[in-house]
Amino acid sequence: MAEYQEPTYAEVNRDVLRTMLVTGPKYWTALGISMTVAVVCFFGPWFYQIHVGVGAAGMNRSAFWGTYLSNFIFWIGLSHSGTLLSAVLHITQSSWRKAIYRSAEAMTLFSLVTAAFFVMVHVGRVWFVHWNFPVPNQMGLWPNFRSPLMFDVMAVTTYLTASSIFIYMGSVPDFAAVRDASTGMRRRLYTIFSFGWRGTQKEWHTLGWAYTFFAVFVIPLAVSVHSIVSWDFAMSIVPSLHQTIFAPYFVCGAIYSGTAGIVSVMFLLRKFLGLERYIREIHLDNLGKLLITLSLIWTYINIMEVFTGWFSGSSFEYEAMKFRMFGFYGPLYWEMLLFCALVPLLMLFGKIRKNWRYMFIISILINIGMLTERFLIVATSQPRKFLPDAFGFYFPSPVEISITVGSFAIFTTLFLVFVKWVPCVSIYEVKETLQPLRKRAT
Amino acid sequence: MSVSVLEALQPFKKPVLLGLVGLLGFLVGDWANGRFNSDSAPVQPIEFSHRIHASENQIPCQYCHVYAARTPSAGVPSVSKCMGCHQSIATESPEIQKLHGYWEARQPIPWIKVHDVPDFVYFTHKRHIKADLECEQCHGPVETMDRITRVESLRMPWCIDCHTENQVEHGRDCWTCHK
Amino acid sequence: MSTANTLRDYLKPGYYDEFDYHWAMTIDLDRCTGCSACVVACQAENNLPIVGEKRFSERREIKWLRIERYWQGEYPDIKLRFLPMLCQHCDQAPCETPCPVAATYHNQDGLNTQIYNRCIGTRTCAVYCPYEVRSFNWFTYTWDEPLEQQLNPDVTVREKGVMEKCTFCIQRIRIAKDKAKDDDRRRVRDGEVTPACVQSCPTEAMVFGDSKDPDSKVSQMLNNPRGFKVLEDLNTLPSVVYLQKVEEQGHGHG
Amino acid sequence: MANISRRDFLKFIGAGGIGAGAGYIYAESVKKTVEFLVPQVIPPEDWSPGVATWYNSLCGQCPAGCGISVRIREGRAKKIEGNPVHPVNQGRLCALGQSGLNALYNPDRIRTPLRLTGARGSGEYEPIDWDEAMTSLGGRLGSMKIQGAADRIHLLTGTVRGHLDLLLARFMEQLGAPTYLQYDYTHPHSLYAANRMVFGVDRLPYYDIRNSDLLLSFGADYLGMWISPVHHSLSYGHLRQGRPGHRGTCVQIEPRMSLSGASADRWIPAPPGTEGLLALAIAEALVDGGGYDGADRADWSAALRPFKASKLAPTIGVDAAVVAELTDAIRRAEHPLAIGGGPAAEGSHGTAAMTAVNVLNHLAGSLGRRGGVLFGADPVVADDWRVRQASYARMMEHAQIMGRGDVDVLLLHGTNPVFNLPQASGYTAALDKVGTIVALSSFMDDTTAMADLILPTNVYLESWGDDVPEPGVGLPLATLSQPVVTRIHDSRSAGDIVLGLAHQIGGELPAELPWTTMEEYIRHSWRQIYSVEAGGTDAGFDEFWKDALRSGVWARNRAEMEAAPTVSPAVLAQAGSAASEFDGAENDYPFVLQPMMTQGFVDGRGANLPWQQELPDPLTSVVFSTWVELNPTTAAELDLEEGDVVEVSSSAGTLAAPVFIYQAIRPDVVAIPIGQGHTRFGRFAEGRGTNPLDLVATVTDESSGALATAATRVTIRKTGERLSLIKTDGVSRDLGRQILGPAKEHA
Amino acid sequence: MASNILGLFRYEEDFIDAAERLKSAGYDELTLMSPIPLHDAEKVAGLGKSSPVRRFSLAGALLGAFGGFALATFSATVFLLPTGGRSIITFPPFLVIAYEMTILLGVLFTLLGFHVVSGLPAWRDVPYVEDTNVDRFSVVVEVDEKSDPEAARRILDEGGADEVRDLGEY
Repeated sequence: MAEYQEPTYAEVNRDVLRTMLVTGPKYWTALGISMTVAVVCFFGPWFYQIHVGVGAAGMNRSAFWGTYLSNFIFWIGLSHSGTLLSAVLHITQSSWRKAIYRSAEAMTLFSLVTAAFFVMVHVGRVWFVHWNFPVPNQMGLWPNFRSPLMFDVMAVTTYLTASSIFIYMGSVPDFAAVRDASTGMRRRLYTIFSFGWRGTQKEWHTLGWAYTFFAVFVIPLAVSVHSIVSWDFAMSIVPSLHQTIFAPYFVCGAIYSGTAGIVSVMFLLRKFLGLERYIREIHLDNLGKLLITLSLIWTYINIMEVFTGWFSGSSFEYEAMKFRMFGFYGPLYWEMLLFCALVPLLMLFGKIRKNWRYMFIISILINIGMLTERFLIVATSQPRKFLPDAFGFYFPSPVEISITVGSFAIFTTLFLVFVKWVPCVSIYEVKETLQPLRKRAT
Repeated sequence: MSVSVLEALQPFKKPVLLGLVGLLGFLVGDWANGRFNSDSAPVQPIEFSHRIHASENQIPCQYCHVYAARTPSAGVPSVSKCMGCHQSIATESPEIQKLHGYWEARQPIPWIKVHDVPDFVYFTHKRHIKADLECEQCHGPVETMDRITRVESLRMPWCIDCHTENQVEHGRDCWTCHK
Repeated sequence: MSTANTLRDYLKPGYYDEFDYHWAMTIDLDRCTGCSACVVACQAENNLPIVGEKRFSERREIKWLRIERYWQGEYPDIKLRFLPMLCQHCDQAPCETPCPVAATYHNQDGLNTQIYNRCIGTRTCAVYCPYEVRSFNWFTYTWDEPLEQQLNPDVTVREKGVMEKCTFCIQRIRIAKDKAKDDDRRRVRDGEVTPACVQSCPTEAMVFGDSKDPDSKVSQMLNNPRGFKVLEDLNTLPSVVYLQKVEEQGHGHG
Repeated sequence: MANISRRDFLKFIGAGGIGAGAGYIYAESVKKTVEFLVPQVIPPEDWSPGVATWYNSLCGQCPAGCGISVRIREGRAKKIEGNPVHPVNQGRLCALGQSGLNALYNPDRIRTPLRLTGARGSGEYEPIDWDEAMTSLGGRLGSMKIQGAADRIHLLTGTVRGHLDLLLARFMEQLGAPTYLQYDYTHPHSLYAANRMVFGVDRLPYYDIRNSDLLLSFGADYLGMWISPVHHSLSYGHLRQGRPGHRGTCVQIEPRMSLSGASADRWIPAPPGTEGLLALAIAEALVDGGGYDGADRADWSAALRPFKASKLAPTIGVDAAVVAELTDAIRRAEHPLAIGGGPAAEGSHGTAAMTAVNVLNHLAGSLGRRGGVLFGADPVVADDWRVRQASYARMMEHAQIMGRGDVDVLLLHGTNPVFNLPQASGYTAALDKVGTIVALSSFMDDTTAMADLILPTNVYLESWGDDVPEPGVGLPLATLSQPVVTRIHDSRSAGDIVLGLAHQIGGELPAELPWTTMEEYIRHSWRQIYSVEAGGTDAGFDEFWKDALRSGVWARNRAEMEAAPTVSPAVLAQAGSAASEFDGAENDYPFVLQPMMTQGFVDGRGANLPWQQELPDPLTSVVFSTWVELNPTTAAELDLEEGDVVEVSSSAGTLAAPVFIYQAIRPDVVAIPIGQGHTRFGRFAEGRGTNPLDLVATVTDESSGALATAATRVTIRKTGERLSLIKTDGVSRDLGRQILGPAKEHA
Repeated sequence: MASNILGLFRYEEDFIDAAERLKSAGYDELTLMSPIPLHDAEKVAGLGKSSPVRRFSLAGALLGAFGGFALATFSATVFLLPTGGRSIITFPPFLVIAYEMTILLGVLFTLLGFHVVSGLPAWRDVPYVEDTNVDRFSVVVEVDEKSDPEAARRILDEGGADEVRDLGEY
């Protein structure tokens, strides 16, 4: 890119607010399509499933869990770097975060919402799903807090609350900016959203502190969330799932896919909202480096998993592993390794790392790989449990596949709505990174 | 321009109030249904009065509900049992005429169940009577009712409370009452 | 009882000092011929649905008790061994802990029980169960009239989205206890309770009873040197003990 | 808000109203559906709600004659278990017996008399009422009787024993119709023939498996389908673990591992049709090795000389060493016992093979001895039903008569020849020539579907009757069958129908069959049993009757055994060659077909029971279908995998079915289960699988007239289609996981 | 009667200086508004290194930790449903619950803290000019009878304010 002309404060406001206040037909078509897909592919099949029973999905004896759960993990995973990354970088005060963290956090929020949907799609009697929450009821019955699934309920709820507060508080000053730039009903709304923010020193000071505390809370939370998700599997004694390495494996995988997700989102925002001046190579470069590191860790853990499995020499581990690597789903396994272990190595080359198009493709491939990984974890472990006579097989049904597709539409819809309601780049923090206004040295 | 939140909230006052009124209405409606159209006292095929039988004629419960003490279900008296008395007694009353109708047609009387527990509940009258419970404790003052009415909820918490008070052995174990 | 004691109880692994009864079963593989009478007995007693050919092909049959087959050797010197597999009623059941709504738990009879109407169908228990003896109602199944007349009123009919499993015919245990109470007995007599499968077994391979009663038939069978537990290494402490098949040595096939 | 404008006020009213409406509707919608509490009109005295009562009766699912006890609640049958006091099954019951409920409550029961309206076999019937049915049929029979054309009336039933059989016999006799046949696929004709030949008794002896310590089974699947499986299972359990420190041994000789084979200590896949020879070879070795020291030892060794193991080895595919081992085993055993049946008895020389087995028993000294073969006293009810049991040959004669059009009325009851006789027999075609076919049947099965008039019968759980199991337990006993539920459809028991007809027809019949109901008849007959037992008096019969009803069975408490008959070596010559001959040349038809009865469906009669359809086959775990069993090596040669549809053809016919690779079957044998492939038999059985009997060529065993079902050669062709078999098994190897118990170091 | 005088600055330094001068001149009812957080300005506004928010966070965290464990323990003991041979009160899983609750309540209390400390939401109207949220720094001085409005205006002017406005009373 040619030499870079830093925007002025006013320009920042203008450019960013434009993305919210000016809406073209492209946006509406996009929104329309994604909403239709969400309804047709997700909610339609889901209601059908509720009507006939979970049998509408392809699960069966020995494979009681299927794509619903693997997608749940995937979306939780995707949620994983937004808030976490933002928090970590806030604590370490690395300035390159400021342009991208808002949309990254939004990603977190919406993948969490999508994940929550999958929990409801998964259970057999969704109309009783509220029994999962510790609410006083006339039966005097409470959930079973010894269950890894309850850990999940608690963790995900906390995560959802924490990250939504995190993103909201971060945007308060920008809501004020929107308020000032708008009139009528929108102005009233944003007055409320921004709590009547003025930018007094007291407000800045308190916000700064509160925000830091949120960050401090969110980091251990994010780590715990995916560890807990991994425990849903690791706490079972099912061969190839019952492993100590699972928590770090999942956390790493989660951040990995999340970061890749950020790259994809950055690319799209930059392209369609004209934010070239704010989302820049430096971000891409840093994210690229992060991705390489994560992919190496991820690869290492995968190798270790296979190695230990093979080394144990137990029939249980061995059969499961054989099925995963060379069974019906063998090709998927190798595809996963290709996309998540080999392709990312390309980013070692600065050229590729700094090229938006390449990076976009790579990040998409990585997430396809991760989606596969989650699917394999579910689909290849249960059919190879303890009693060979009960060995089975699992293949997702059309309903499952359609719902999986639909989930992406839900995510997109939410994100599209988001960009029109919240400035997807943090105005005041970008300003912070700019040269402060000084008297022109004559 | 103002930054006051209260000012901004002004136009939302009315919709919110409307919503609240609606909610209030909902609660009223729900209550009204329970109050005026409750299923706790359905109209039976024959206007049988427990008051007359149990109170005025002092017939003990288990004279008609013979199985209560020895089987899970108390059992309603068979038509022949009713006829046992009503061959001669109050034969001209229209309700008894209905009874005769059933008897001549050799048809059972389709009583509507008032005290009904779900299929997944295992309840046995025998154990409760052997534990010296009075019928009234669950069925209420039947001898005062002209039309039999459900007075207790017969819901799980109600069962549990009683089991807890009386320290029933394993009274809070799920499989004591579920099947 | 004082709070201190209560607390002590609450902190005790397994909670129970001892069960009132500890229902246990032994299955003598040397008697078992794999005739599957037990399978039908179970289906008849516990209202297991008739799922139909399609569901079977989808591996969604509902069987609380199944016969597993294991071949040993190669033709002509080959053996076929049967293993009746039902809920092992583990004292350290992997399936109980993960239920978020506590729909499955361990009761004071040492039974691993499932409360159908509490189940929300996360199916975690089935995934965690190493014996794969839990069956899930993928659909609501119906009985063609008048087949529904054979349904056992002592056992509820499960709806879609509910997990179900062997209960050691808890309804029979319940009736036996009820009877015991009626004739003022503190405990059920040995042999008073027999689950449907045990009752039907034509070779008397299955024995059921209270392992806490040292004189009960099952207690004696439990001492049999041939006894073993399936997947014992998992330390699930099953209540079902199998007696190993006696293999005659000395001649292969001529 | 002091000043509310009128519009606002209306708005609030509206909101409140809508809310209230919603609330009311909500409350209404969550209400429970109304349930009714329906009292009895007149309560039966032995009845109380929520409490089960047990009634003892007789199992009618197969001819084994087990006693059952049925759990009744609120007048409905809930569960069938074995009758604990019944000597045959002692409280136990097989899968099929327990599925009796499916028969009783089967949705495809025939619910009213039906008259054919369309062409025969079209299945177009119109419901008629009983009077019409009875008068028309009765009139028809009566007029034929008067015209003296009664011999053109044939009666064909399944195995019917006890007094119903006598009733039918008497009815036909009075009608002047000589032909009353029973056809039951499971009836072991060659075994009977062999016993007649060797022991001179026309009755099955009691095989005392329970007390034997070496059980040599030549093809007899005694745990699966042979004579009385439940009783044998009980005995087996005792033989294995019933005697502390003393475990009996089982050896199974059969080309395809049956249930009994799986449980045996040793399974010897002798070539099909040579089991008899093997038995003789063992006998020879026994005599030769001095295991037998009767007076006629010399004659025996002379008679057995041609069967020296060393000579026979190539034919019988079992080398001399094994024969020697088995012989030693017999010699060492205290109570050796040999039994024969299954494929061994279904060869072209089945009778000879069974003779050989009997001879072996004789030489091993097992006759008339505890743990051997026991000969019981005469049964308490005349048992000439056996005479009526029609072998294949006799069925063919009967078919010829029909084919000639010399049968005007054919009465059918509880048998399904259209399904159980091979197509090659041409029975179905002959059936079509019959004037009027009247079926007394509960279900629309393949044969009933040919009928012109269908009289729906009660299933056994709704009927009065009795039975004398054969051979039972070696002591005279009779089982009583009583209705355990009031009949649920407009059906009648066969007995009642016959009695009804007798009264319709009139003449001397009402006098000869004076009873109005089956109940009355049974009661009367049992009075006779009682008076015989009580020495001529019927005082105290009522007590006896009450007991009988309560216990469901009566048995003479003293078992007198008859002496073992003497066996002469002459029988061997008489029986002729024990080696089976096959239909079809070996090089055109390389495989031997073995149609096997599975204990789920027996001969196909269980196929309409959903529980049986959903019961994984004990040996293969396959459900809902017919499969072709092949040895792994054979499959490899033909490059076949499980699920490949193959075309199996014999000289008689062809069928297509998916392959199942069965580990324990001879490479030169193809086994196909009987039971599926019904054209008509209700929703659970129809259009499912194929019937292997259509492949069977019409080879008969001269000396018994039985159809040699295991004497057909077939060839196999891969069609290229695939059809995934529905089965519950995943991987049937334990993959070194020691699931069947800790590995023991082998001695 | 009190009134508010606003000075609007283009440059950060001017803004800071003006603020400091006003303070030294004895005007202590100052409101300093800026589009971005400014540490120097915060100092002028007399805000120290730390903030009372953290007390809320701590309180929330502690409450969460104990509350979480308490909740788990309580609900386990309402209905005794022993599972998997574990004890009724089982530490490892309950600690996980406690952990999550710690964070949940921690976050919520921090939020509460923010509102309490910052005085937001601003229910009633307060002096504000929109430019401050774009690229202007503004000082609002509240002057009453005692203090001299002119002096304040003067300080602002000299301080280099682009514009000095009288916002009147609030």
